[in-house]
Amino acid sequence: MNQALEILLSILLLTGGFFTLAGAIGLARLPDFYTRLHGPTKATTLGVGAIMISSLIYFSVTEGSINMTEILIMVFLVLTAPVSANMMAKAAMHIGVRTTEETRGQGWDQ
Amino acid sequence: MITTALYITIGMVMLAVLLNTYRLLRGPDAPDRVLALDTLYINAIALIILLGITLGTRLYLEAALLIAVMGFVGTVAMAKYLKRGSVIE
Amino acid sequence: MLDRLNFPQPCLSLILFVVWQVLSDGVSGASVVMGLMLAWLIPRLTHGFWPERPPFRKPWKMAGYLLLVTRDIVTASIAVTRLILTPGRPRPVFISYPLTLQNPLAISMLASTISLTPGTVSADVSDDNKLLLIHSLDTEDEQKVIDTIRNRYESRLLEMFQ
Amino acid sequence: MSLPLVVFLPFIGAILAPLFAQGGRTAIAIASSVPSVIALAALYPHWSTLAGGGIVLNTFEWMPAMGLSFSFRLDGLSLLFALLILIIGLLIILYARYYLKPHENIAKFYSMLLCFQGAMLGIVMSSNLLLMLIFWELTSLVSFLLISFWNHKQDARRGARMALAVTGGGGFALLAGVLMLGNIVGSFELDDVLAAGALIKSHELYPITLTLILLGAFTKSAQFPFHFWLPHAMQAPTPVSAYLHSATMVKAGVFLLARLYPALAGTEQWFYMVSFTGMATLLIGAYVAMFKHDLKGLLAHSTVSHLGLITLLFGMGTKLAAVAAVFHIINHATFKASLFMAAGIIDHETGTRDMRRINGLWRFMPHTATLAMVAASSMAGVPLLNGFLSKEMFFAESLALNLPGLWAWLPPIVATLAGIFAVAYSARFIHDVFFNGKPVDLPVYPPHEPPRYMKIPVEVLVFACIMVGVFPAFSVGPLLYSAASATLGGNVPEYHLTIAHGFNLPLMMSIAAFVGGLVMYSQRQRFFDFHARFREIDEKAVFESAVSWTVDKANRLTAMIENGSLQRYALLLVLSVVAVAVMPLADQGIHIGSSGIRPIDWPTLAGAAILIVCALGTAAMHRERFYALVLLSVVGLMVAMGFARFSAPDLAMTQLSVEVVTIVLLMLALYYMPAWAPVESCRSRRFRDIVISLAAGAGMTLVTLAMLTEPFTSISEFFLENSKTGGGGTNVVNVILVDFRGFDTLGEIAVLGIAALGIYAMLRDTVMTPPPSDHGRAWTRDAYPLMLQQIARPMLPLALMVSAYIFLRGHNLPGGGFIAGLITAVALVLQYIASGMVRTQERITFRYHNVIGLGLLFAAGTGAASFAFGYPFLTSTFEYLKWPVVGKFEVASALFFDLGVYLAVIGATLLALVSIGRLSPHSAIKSHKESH
Amino acid sequence: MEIAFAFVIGALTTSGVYLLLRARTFPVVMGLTLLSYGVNLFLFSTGRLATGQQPIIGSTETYTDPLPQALVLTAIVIGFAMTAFVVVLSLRSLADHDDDHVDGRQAPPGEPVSENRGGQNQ
Amino acid sequence: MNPWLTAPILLPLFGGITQIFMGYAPVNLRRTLGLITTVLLVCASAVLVMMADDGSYRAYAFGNWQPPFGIVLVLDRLAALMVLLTSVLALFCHIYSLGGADGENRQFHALFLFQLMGLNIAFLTGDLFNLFVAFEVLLIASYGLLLHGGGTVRTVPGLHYVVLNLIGSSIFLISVGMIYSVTGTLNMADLAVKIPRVSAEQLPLVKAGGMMLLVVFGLKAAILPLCFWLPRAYAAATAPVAALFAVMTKVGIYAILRVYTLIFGDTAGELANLGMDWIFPLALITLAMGVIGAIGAANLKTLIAWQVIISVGTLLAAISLGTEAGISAALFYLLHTTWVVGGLFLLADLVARQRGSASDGIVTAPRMHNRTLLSVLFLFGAVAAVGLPPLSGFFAKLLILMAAEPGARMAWLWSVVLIGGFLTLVAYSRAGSIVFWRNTEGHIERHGTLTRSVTFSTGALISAGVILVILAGPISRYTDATAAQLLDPEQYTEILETQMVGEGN
Ligand code: NA
Ligand code: NA
Repeated sequence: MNQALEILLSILLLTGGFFTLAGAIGLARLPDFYTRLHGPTKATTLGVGAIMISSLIYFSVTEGSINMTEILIMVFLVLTAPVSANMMAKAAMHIGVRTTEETRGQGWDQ
Repeated sequence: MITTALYITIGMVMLAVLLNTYRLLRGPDAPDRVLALDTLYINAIALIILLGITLGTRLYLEAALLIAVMGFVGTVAMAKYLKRGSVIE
Repeated sequence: MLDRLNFPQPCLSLILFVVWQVLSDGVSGASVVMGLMLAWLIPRLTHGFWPERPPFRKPWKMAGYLLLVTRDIVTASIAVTRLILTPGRPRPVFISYPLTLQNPLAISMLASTISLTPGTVSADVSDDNKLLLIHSLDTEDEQKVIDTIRNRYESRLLEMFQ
Repeated sequence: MSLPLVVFLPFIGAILAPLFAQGGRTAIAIASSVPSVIALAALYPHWSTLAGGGIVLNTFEWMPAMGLSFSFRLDGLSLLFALLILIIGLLIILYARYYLKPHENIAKFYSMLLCFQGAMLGIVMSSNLLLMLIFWELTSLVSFLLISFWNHKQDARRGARMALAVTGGGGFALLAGVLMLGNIVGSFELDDVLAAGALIKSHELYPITLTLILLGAFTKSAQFPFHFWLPHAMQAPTPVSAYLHSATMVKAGVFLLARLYPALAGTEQWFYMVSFTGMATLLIGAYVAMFKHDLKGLLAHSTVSHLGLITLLFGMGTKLAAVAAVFHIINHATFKASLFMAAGIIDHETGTRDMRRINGLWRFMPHTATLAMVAASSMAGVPLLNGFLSKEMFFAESLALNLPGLWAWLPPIVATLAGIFAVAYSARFIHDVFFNGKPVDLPVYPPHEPPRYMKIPVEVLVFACIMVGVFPAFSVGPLLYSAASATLGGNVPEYHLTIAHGFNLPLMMSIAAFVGGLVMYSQRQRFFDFHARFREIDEKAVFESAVSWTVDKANRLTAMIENGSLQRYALLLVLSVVAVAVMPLADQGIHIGSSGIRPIDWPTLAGAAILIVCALGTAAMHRERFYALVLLSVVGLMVAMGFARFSAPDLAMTQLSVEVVTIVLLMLALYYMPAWAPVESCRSRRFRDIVISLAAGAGMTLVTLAMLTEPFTSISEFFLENSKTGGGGTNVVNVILVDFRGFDTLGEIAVLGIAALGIYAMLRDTVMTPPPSDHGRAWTRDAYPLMLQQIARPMLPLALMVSAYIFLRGHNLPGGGFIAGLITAVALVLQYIASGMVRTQERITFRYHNVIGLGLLFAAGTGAASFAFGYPFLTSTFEYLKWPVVGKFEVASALFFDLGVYLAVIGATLLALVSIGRLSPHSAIKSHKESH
Repeated sequence: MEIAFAFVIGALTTSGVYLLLRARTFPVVMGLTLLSYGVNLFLFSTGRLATGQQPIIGSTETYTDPLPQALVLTAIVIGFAMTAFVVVLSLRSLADHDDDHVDGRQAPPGEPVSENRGGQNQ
Repeated sequence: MNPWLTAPILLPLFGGITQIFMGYAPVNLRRTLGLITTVLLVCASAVLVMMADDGSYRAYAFGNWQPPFGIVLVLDRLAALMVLLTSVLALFCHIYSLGGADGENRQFHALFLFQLMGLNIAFLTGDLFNLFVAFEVLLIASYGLLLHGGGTVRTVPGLHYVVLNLIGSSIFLISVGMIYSVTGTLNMADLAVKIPRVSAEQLPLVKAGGMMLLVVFGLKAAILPLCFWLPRAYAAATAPVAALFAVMTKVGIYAILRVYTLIFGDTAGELANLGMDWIFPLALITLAMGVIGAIGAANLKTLIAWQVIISVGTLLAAISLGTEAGISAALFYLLHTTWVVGGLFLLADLVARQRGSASDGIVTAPRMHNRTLLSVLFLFGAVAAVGLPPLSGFFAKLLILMAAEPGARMAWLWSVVLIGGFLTLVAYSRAGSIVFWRNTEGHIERHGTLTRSVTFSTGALISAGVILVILAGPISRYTDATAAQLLDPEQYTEILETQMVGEGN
């Protein structure tokens, strides 16, 4: 494996780790459920995506053949993450989870 | 270098897992816990892929694929339970 | 021609065939044969669950749309990350977005797009499919969000689906 | 050959006799007599042998390992008893023909009577102690049925149960005694036992053996303190009383004393136990008989007394006493059986047995009265009747007993006293019934003589009393000699059977008894008054209350221990495990090899920590059920990660899929359950449970640690080496599952399928009421959210694709039928969640039952296919095919097996989930496809 | 490594056993699940702990013991079937007795059965 | 390799699969096919017994894999006996069920056959883990059967039964794990070879594992204090199921007999006769508990359910004597008690059907229909169960008593068995006289009819009490030989050299 590839992989990996961590920090830190919902749907998706791409490249290089299970995983994640978020939001609105004071507007009656 | 990056990444993801677990335990509401669990599933995907890279084998990738499918259904079922009671009706 | 061979959803079959090649260890004779078989068999099996073909008018525009969304996912993630990591509280807002789209699949795609892109999550679709409830993480001006969505995503989807 | 015939004839008769029931009472009576007649005829030829002092033995093997044989023996003693049983049996059959009322089931009666006869013959003619024991218990059993012949009467049922309990219970003691005897002697054959008297008596187990055997004998022969059952057995029809409770069954006990006399008698223990029991029984029976107003009660107690007399005689241990005992057995049987029959006639004709109402019957039935008076005189010991002769011998023996000091007076005094009572109650029987004024308020009035033939049995027996009384040597001499000889093992002492022995001390005692008895009877009112001061114990009530006390206590004890609490049962189970596991570990110490412990990386440690926290959290938070469920999901996820971390990709995948399906399942159930449970158990109980679970957990920790730190080799090298070459796959785990241990997998999918079938059946008719709202909030309106519906549709083909992929690669890479099946099932479950039961079920055109069946059929069929090639079940084969264009690919039979697994998993998982889902009121699909 | 693993199994057993001793069906089911997780991990570890030695021929140089993995797989499947059954059985018991007590009894009268959906009752 | 060995497993397997498909087939077709399967099973079992009677061990290696690597079935006298015992019992239970008990659940026949498959696997398998699988198969089928027939009385006892057995399964797995972690093998013959060689450091692990295994088997066998789930569960089951369950506890007994003569037998070195010292006193206490329960029973089914526990105590007491005579006696008793108690369960149901609302309660009620026939059957059954002559119970008990060597054990055994027998006699005579004889005025409003199939099957099982006596000679010869074979486990290990078919696959 050449140097450039290693650097690329390392950057991808670290980026992935960073975004994953950021999503988790968001989940831990943000003030209410609805704001917390944003963290995982985006940051985590991207984070896992970056890690996935590095895996794809890594194995394509080391094993010399292209197997793109990672892409399929990514497709699944992208397809499902919004639906999960939607379902969880609906559940939260049904239960009447409180929003932060700053929130304008309100969820719908379920 | 890549090994170091790998370890740092694993560390970061694991930290994320710990934070998510914190949210899961902390709540306060049921949807928060479901959200944390859903995120844990995704983190688990990342961890498995990182494990695969560390071990130099692709054998674990399908486990990650499976988490992607299964975790989604689990989350949806939980959310539906919370808002609708009956998951299958 | 494809219908006569009983491919109820040619697009799906194509996707499945490609996916099989993705999954298999490289393209080989065996994987092509197997891929064809599955691409034929699975849509037949699942036809009852997904009877209608997606009403695409201009499917080729899909590629561009996907690229756009991918780019937006990246920027969205960076934006959200910045918000998460900087101190100070966000200014969240619930927005009711009036839908122009009518096709459920299209609505669903739009809602997904919204969830994956900057600072917004689709929280609900109204019972009559006319309104989309969006939760925005940090916005001062709701209208700006609505406009962005309308121009950037919904218009393209309208083009594709109508 | 003829001896078993004699024993089994009555049994055959018992089966055949009822067939004659159509022919009327006489026909069946005649049919029932046939066995006795044949048996008597069969015995006759042996007389010459016996008279010459010989014995007849017929032996057949049965269970030699057990020492049990069909061996029968005819000697003087058994002949004597056999004759009593058969002759009196014949008389009883004749008598019962007239005694039982027309509407009563005489066939059943005769049948049981014959059974009894056979069993009794079995006792006396067995030459194997175990065989004898079988017949012994059989008599208890049949007597139970005979006593309760009138089972609509409560007293009859109770009397029967009491008799069974006492005699049957004694039988168990006897069983133990006989087994010990067999143990000492090394054989159960009577010959061996009788020959081993010296060995037995000197054996250390002799005391306990003797006690157990005597317990059997005493209970059967109604000896004090077990005598109480006999009077209550008088609830039986009179033929039964006459036969069982005077002539035969109660004699079985004394027969046993006679039979085992050479083996057991002659020790101090024998003397004291037997003679004192006999003495007590003699007195108590005689005393109580005096005060019974019930005709049969009087006779019953008198029987008890006479049995005591016989026992006492055997207990004395002298040879002459034994001769007297045997003699009295004959005499008592004749006079008592006739008295019972007479009492039965009186009961039959007057409708009552109460002597206070029955008076002056002489006027109404002089013939019967005469017979009864002769028999009663014999019972009293009037000279010229048989009872006198044996009683004289008894008195003589009581004088001959050499007890130290003043004790020497005891036997003669007791004997005389008993004689006085005997005369008194006999006098009462005669005077109070046949004279003493006029009858009082008889249910049947006026009484008549019974039918002619009903008196014949009585006449025959009374005739025997007189014959023996007047011509003892002529009538009974040879029989008595031969019986006594058999009892004593050949050494018969000198004795003289004459009417009188001159004026001697025994005669004086007789005269004293006679005078005393008459005086006592004339002063009876005083004695009655005296006796009335004591509260009479109703043994039946005592027995009943003892039984109900036992039942009640047993009930309470059971309810206390087996209290229907799962928590307790589970606790017992856990404690048992902890106890048995801890013991060896504590005993020998747990060995933790330090070599095996490796350092841990911190991500793994963090994962372990999360797992531990969430596991403990599930327990701590279990009352908040949804929360606990989420925690449980994390545990499941972490376990899966652990499997991946430690080189088990297949396990990780399986665990993940199963975990999600399980959680969905639990959520389906949780819908109907309270989401939040109150505190159930008190603090101390929770503390106790925590301690116990910590103990269990600590135990597991230690065991795991001990195990992980020990070196290890296993049979798995074989699997690793042969997986590719022998099983055709590189995923060794999968090859083990579908090939090396395919049979396990077959069982496993069978379990899955059966579970689903059971679930389906269990819920088919179940109606659940789900909570109508979510704690006041209405449930959300949309059951099938748009986005979910839309995304679920493309998910299905994609997931099918993935499952096909996972399935096909399973043999070589992680995956396989089970995981693929779960993916497919989960994809379909997603359809149910997203689009609902109705829509989804409409689109599924097959029954899940059939999918399960098909899966099992595939797996089992693949296994069975190897039969066709001459290989054992589940032998696998694989072939690498090379086709043009397609290239080289592998076809393995294991794949078909795995396909079976795949199908079974889909069918089972969906059937289970859908069965629960169908409970929901929203799914109007309840009877879809099953309106059959 | 081994110590942590042992403690994990211990914790699973502890929680499982504690829940098994509860009076309601739902925690009992969860207890059974936890216990079976613990048992599966234990059975799995009888082949000892190995990293990256998955028993796929050709994927590494040395392989961990595949047999316990196959056994655990069987155990997981059987455990799944049993759990499903017991869940349904507890539902059935609930339907029959209108109570989710393991002994099927009704709640003693006068004791309010407080219900609260998970999450918002802290 | 002899394919006959698989017959007791494959027959019910394929029969059961057929039944799964036929959920909606005409009931007569389902019944006929089900019955054919059971009849064939009896025939196959008879063949196996005849084969096994030559005293050799036959092994059948699934998949043609050499033991200890693959799973083997092993046929010896004991296994054949158990299979025959089960299939005969099952045949009559099955015939009984045709009287209508199979009606409430379309899958009755499937569950029934799978239960038989599980039982037969358990008896034939030579592999410890496969024994676990067999247990699970028979348990899951038994759960289904137990809850079969609806009604609310079964759910709670069923739940207890299921939960306890699930815990038991977990313990089983832990024990298997502990044993495997030291020996590295699962094949019983191989274990018998390897257990004596376990090093001192690892001994406690195996010992603890072996003891835990004993707890599991004890739970299945229902030894005190693990027996309390049984009475209610059995009393609640429908008649043919309860009757079939008469053999369920015997699986536990079988497992104890197999594992603790073969793996932890005399030849197991340090671990020889593991836990057997415990079994004897526990067995006697179990027996006593059974007697107490029987005395206090409020209805016939409960009475008979406690009789099951009495049987277990008696059996284990005899087995734990550890002698050839003891084991042989236990096996004779096993045949007797399984069939007779099965018949009594059926009878209790017949009685219950004839007594309207009084059902099988030991209470007064108006006179039942068909009283004579039923009371005669009860008499026979009770006499056999109590152990009175001339029926089989007496001989069985006699053999057990005779098996004890003089000493303290003998004193205990004899006292408990005999006093227990006496009290059981009291219990049965009380129950019988109340149920059959103590009648109140009035008549039964609703009562069933005795069809030929139910009467025949009940009578047939109870008549085992007579048949066993008639055949006592040959049977005890067989059980003697079985006991001798069991106590000489060295031969068993020769199955490790099973000849494979051809060159392998
Ligand atoms: Na009078
Ligand atoms: Na609920």
